[in-house]
Amino acid sequence: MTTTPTTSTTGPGLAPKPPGPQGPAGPTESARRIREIWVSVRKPLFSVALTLVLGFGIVLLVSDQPLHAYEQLFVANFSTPANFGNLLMRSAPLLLIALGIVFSFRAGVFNVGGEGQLYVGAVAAAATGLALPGLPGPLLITACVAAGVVAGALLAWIPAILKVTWGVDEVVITLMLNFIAILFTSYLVANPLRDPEAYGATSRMLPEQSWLPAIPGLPTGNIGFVIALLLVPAAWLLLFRTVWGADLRAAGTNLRFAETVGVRGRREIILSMLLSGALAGVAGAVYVLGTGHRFEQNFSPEFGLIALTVALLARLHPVGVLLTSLFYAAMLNGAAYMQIATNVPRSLVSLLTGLLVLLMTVEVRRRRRRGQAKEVSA
Amino acid sequence: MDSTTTGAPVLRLRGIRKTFGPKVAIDAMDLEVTAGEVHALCGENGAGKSTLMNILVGIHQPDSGEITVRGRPERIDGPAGASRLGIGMVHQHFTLVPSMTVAENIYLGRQPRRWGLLADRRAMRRAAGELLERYGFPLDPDQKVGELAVGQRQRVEIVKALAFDAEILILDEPTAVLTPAEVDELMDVIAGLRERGRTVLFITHKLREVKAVADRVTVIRHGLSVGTRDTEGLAESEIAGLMVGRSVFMADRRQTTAGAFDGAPALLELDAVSCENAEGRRTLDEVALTIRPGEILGIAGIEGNGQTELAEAVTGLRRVTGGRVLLDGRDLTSATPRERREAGTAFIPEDRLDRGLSPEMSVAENLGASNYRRAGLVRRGMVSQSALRAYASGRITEFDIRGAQPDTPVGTLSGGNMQKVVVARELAREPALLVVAQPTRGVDIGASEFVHRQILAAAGRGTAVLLISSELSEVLALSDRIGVMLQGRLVEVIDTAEATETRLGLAMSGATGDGTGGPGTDDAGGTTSHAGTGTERKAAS
Amino acid sequence: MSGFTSAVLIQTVPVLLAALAAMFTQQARILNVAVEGMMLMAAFVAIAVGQITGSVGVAVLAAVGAGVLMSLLFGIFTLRLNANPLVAGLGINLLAGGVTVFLLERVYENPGGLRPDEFPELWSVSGDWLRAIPFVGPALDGQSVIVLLALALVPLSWLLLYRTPIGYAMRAAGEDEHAARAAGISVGRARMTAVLLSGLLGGLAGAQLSMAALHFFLPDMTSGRGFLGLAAMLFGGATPAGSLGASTLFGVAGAAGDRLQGGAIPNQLVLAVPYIAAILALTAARMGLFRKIRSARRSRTAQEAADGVAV
Amino acid sequence: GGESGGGAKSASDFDAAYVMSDNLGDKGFNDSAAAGFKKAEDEGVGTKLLQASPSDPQTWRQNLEEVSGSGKYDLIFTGPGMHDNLAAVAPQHPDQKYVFFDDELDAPNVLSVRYAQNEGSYLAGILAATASKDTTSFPLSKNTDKVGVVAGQDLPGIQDFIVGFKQGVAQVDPAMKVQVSFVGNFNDAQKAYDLTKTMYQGGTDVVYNVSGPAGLGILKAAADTGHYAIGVDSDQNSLYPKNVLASMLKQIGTSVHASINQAKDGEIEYGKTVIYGLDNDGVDLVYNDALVPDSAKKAVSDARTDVVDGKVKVASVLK
Ligand SMILES: Nc1ncnc2c1ncn2[C@@H]1O[C@H](COP(=O)(O)OP(=O)(O)OP(=O)(O)O)[C@@H](O)[C@H]1O
Ligand SMILES: Nc1ncnc2c1ncn2[C@@H]1O[C@H](COP(=O)(O)OP(=O)(O)OP(=O)(O)O)[C@@H](O)[C@H]1O
Ligand SMILES: [Mg+2]
Ligand SMILES: [Mg+2]
Repeated sequence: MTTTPTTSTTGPGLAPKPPGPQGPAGPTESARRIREIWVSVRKPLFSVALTLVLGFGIVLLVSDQPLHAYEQLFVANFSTPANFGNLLMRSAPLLLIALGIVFSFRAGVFNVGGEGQLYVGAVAAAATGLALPGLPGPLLITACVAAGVVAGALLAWIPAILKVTWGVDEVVITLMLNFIAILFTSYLVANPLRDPEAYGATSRMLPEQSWLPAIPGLPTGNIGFVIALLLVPAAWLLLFRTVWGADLRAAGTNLRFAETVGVRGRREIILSMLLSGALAGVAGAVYVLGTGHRFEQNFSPEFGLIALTVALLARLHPVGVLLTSLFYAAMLNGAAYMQIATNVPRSLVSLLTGLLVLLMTVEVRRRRRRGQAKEVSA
Repeated sequence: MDSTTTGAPVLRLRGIRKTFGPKVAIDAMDLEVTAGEVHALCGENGAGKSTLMNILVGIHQPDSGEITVRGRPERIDGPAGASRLGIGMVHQHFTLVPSMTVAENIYLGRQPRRWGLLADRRAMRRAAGELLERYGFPLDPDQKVGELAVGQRQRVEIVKALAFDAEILILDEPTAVLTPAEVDELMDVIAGLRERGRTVLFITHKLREVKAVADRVTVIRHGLSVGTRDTEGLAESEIAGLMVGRSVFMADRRQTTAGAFDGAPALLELDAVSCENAEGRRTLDEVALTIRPGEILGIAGIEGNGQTELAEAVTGLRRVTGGRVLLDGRDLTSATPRERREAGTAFIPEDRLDRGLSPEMSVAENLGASNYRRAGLVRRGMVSQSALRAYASGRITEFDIRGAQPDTPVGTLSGGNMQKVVVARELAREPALLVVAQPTRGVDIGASEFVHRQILAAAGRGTAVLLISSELSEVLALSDRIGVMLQGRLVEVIDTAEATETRLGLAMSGATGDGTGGPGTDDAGGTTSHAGTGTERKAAS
Repeated sequence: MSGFTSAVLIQTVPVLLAALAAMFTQQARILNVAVEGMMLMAAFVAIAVGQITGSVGVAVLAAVGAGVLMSLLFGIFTLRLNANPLVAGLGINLLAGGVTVFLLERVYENPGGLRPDEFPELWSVSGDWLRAIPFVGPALDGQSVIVLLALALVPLSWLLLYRTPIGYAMRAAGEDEHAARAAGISVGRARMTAVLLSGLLGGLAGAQLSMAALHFFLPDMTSGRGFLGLAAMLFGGATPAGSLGASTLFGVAGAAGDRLQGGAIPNQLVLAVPYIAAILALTAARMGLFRKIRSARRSRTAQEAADGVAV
Repeated sequence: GGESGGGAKSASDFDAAYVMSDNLGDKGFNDSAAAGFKKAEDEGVGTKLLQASPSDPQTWRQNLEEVSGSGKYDLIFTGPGMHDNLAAVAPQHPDQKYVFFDDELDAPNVLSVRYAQNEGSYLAGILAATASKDTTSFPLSKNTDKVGVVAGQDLPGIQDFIVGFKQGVAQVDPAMKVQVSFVGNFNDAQKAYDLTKTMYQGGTDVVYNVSGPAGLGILKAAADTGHYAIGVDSDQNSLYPKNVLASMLKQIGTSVHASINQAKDGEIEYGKTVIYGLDNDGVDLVYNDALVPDSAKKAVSDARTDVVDGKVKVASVLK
């Protein structure tokens, strides 16, 4: 490239000019997209493969039927419609919470409070369902989900407002709020919401019209997953195709820059957290309305934590979140089938999950390194 | 050591190559530095100067090539190794730890020890004190670096580099952040080092400095040396030509007749605007000024005298505690940055990585930020990606943003090209008011020239420009009128025709010659500027 | 009174050790949520090794070793493999939970825990000199060596951090990576040292938890103490004295909470007291700091902190 | 645990599965059940124990569906927390037989088995109060008129222990105070230890452990401070023989073993509920004979007789 003197002294126009020499043309454009996608998925794929290989090594050590065990881990999920439905139901909360996390992380807020937001969302949905038993189904479902949204968003609002007002570290606040939210919901379920008939710590059963209908053909899967699925393209559009999304990401990467170009950074941070909490709240509501039909005290096997890794493994991309949450769900449910069919102990699964989480993150920062990426811990 | 015969190369580089992924930062670089000389390095932004110097101190490892120090081939594997070879460096961006003291910073990474385990702080303090004294720097070894002014920090950097008898001292753009007075002092320091027999490698974009202090100059272009010359008898334009491969237009003085804007209605009007910091100290003190459409008002001043606050007060990034900001007659005093931008304000901030850009986001998104709707990139509520890419490509071509594709993360561009992205974005708004702070800091002459042209062109289209620069030549070259900031006050506003560097320099320092200003500066400022301030006050009220 | 002081002390020490652990990494600019996992692993190893060897010293050393090993893993992932410290830390915690239960199940055939019939008593310290210390003296009497060690570690880690070359290196690596590198400090090594130190302290915390009073291990027995330590450290401004102060505050909140039990306040809310205290304390600390930052001269890092970009 | 590794049905002539809502190793409910299965396994029954995370209801359901659908098992056992799941799954497999522990479900193919932990706890309360008052027989007591319970979580099943215990204490001395503290979970033994110590420091004579695994911390605190405690779930008397007065047991293993044998012989009446209480030795208090003198045993056994004879009705929080 030779240097040519710039002669333009006229002001740059605002209308988009025809693409310059390096402008994209039809076929190269799609090739570029494909390459881009490949580049973005190959490292996570490598992590997954690595985890599976390591996991297999461990299964090899502890099981006399390692192949059978591993087959169960994946194949059993698809062997019957019921199992497939279970898979979808397992991924729904992960998907919803992780989508929310994508928004908060993209806005530069490290919301680790998915678990707590999930719990308050679930308890609010349950309380609403119990308080308004007379409402017709669609209305009641809407009210319950709305309650979950509000509760989750409110809980997320606390760290957001503390962060923008005084710069209080949101990681610790959201972690602490998880403990508080779980204790608070356990108080509710042991007292005002308690089902006196039940032997466990559960709320009363929600009226039947509030139960989410099943997906046709999948007796164990309900439309909660469909809701989550529809939110994927919506989140993608919002994040990558709207001005608001661009503003949010600007605030997340450089708040002072965002402020300078007129982005209302604080507002975007709060909004992203509200959205994040709301989605976790929806996950709680979907669980209550779709799976539990009541609030159970210990209903979450740390969905919030797993969703965090789902979001990061997906490189904070909604489409990636969909794939990753399905993968995790397959792992978690497959582990149960593995336990049923073989003598591989259940604890191996938590071990593998930890390993997976660790290995997955290896790639996450790679992309953040370009430019002066601010570290999470900064 | 000091008595090395001149002419013997103390440092020789042969065929140095360094790539960052696909990017070739240094191609095949040769360089020879003679013992005891001051050797300047010039080149466009991104030419590879800093990278080369970082190789010399072992921060980067070259992909290939040979480094010879005092005739012996060496592998430099880190700053400690470089220090052993007598090479010290003052980086382009300061490498000091603000929470530590001057002494602690000087001995960071190589503290003298006590009982093998503890750092011997007393020894550090004493030795630092001696060093500071030896080089004549009046600094307190116990002061926290974070509390020092920029010029003082740089001295700490220099002492740090020299602390271990560095024979070769590398200074990477040391003058970019200094005031004219500080630059002069630095030149003296460099001359003093040469007298002590040190070799100095000195990177700068300012050709005047090359002429002033260097014995020889090497020009780098695209990672290659394009030649080394004696500065004796060398014309600045010749260096510039070597750097950019063409002759450059050096903005001189703006040719506007005095009073050309008299009588025109003010576009921007500040009415006794004040800002306070949390301690209640006024950082901006009843500043009154007006700028008319097409007019460029330059603000000169030593950094830290309220220029940043002024820019931020005008753009809404800082809350004002008194006075009014009027744009085209509209009171915007309590408007948010967003509202002010919508009202026609554009802002090129002083620190592009801080406020100007989001390094991780793509060039296209940095160009698009705040312009999406304006530039017609939003279709049915969505940002059209093809339109955005086309728009970005257009700006890249038009502003000659080197090394950029629409998808390139902005953070990987060189400083000058980053600056062009900011300028392109802000000018695309066709602003009524353009606030520009330090537009060419660290920017090479080619790019500086370009940015200057753009600012002039904007003014030509009727934009009112508030230009803040600590670079007197820049202010003089572009402004119609020039104001001087001192301790938060606008102490003097004069027509450019009446301005000279000396006069401005005096006003900037409060006419006492004391860079930090003293209690008596108000009176002194008044004596040199009563006419200017008087008219300005009148115009404002 | 002494009963209360001693209850506070017992509740403070694991949190304090966790806080000090997180402090070293924080000074090197790594948010360490993995302390919880380091503690858990150490707690397990302490009991397992103590059972086999019957030696307190070996058990403590092994626990510390286990903590260091976990931290090494954390360090490798975050520092060498560029993993996000937040997620890698949570991954370490999951892994520690998984590995301990897995071992309990495979090796001890009892996933519920490990309780040796015989377990050596952790050395305790007592004496007139100890009782003579004002206020805390009586409470200190008869406490485990780890309790005393933890208190001694407050000034010791101050010394390490602020008075030794390695401390300077860690702080420089945390505050300005480029400056550290330019000063010839190996940033990676400095950070790794900080991480390993945190493993050491986390290991001690775990040993204290399982060895001091209980003499057995249960899955998840750390129950969030690592996280509380993290909060205490942040509240204490990542300094040794601050960490001590904040941990003590949480210890007081915990001990006071224990005394509130059985009263009119629902037990779940009483149990939330330390977490609520942590949030309030952190907020209060930031409010104070915020005021200080705003009044400080405008420096870029300070501004970032005020904007909440950096911790 | 005894696992037959998914072998075909032909491997044994009777196969039983236990779908848990928790892990083994709780030294309580599940371990006790597992002991029953082990005994059955030694007698040639094929068994499969399915553990699950205590906070993962979806896996519990999944496991129940999977074993119900497999058709491999003659009898499927399941327990606490499984009510809704069993209510949904059992009707879909009308030919599959189930035993449902510690809860009740009205379904034709389900036998419900309940344990009267309130009755066992009632005896524990009698013993605790007696021990507190009788300082000569119980030298560690100080007749403070205070006893306590340290419980895991505030759950209905746990409250059932507490009401029974309180009633037993009140039976001995209505003026005696019963202090109740909660750990918040069943794992934090250190917290249990701290809470118990606090109680003893506040003058409590005897503490009843209702904290599952974390309860080991309660017993340790008793040993460290020289006080009395009462164990639970398994025979914990030998853990700290100088301090643990007795342990309250739910004989789940016995009932498992009995159910399997009855099922083999076709004697189970599905659709019914069996209550294991004091009258049929489903719950019991086992003494630490070295600590509990006959006089105290007498007081307890009198109380037991009253309950068995129906003279005293022990309250329950469960329906
Ligand atoms: N993890 C992923 N899984 C599936 N598709 C992906 C993934 N990451 C990116 N893509 C696809 O690649 C394309 C490019 O991504 P896009 O530019 O929208 O976001 P990005 O590059 O991930 O975000 P950023 O703005 O942070 O660079 C998208 O159209 C998206 O569909
Ligand atoms: N760490 C890095 N990763 C990728 N590219 C880099 C890195 N460091 C420098 N570069 C690239 O190498 C080239 C040379 O950069 P260098 O900093 O040496 O330029 P320079 O001559 O010092 O420019 P300036 O005058 O702006 O300081 C630039 O294109 C820059 O973008
Ligand atoms: Mg440079
Ligand atoms: Mg530069």
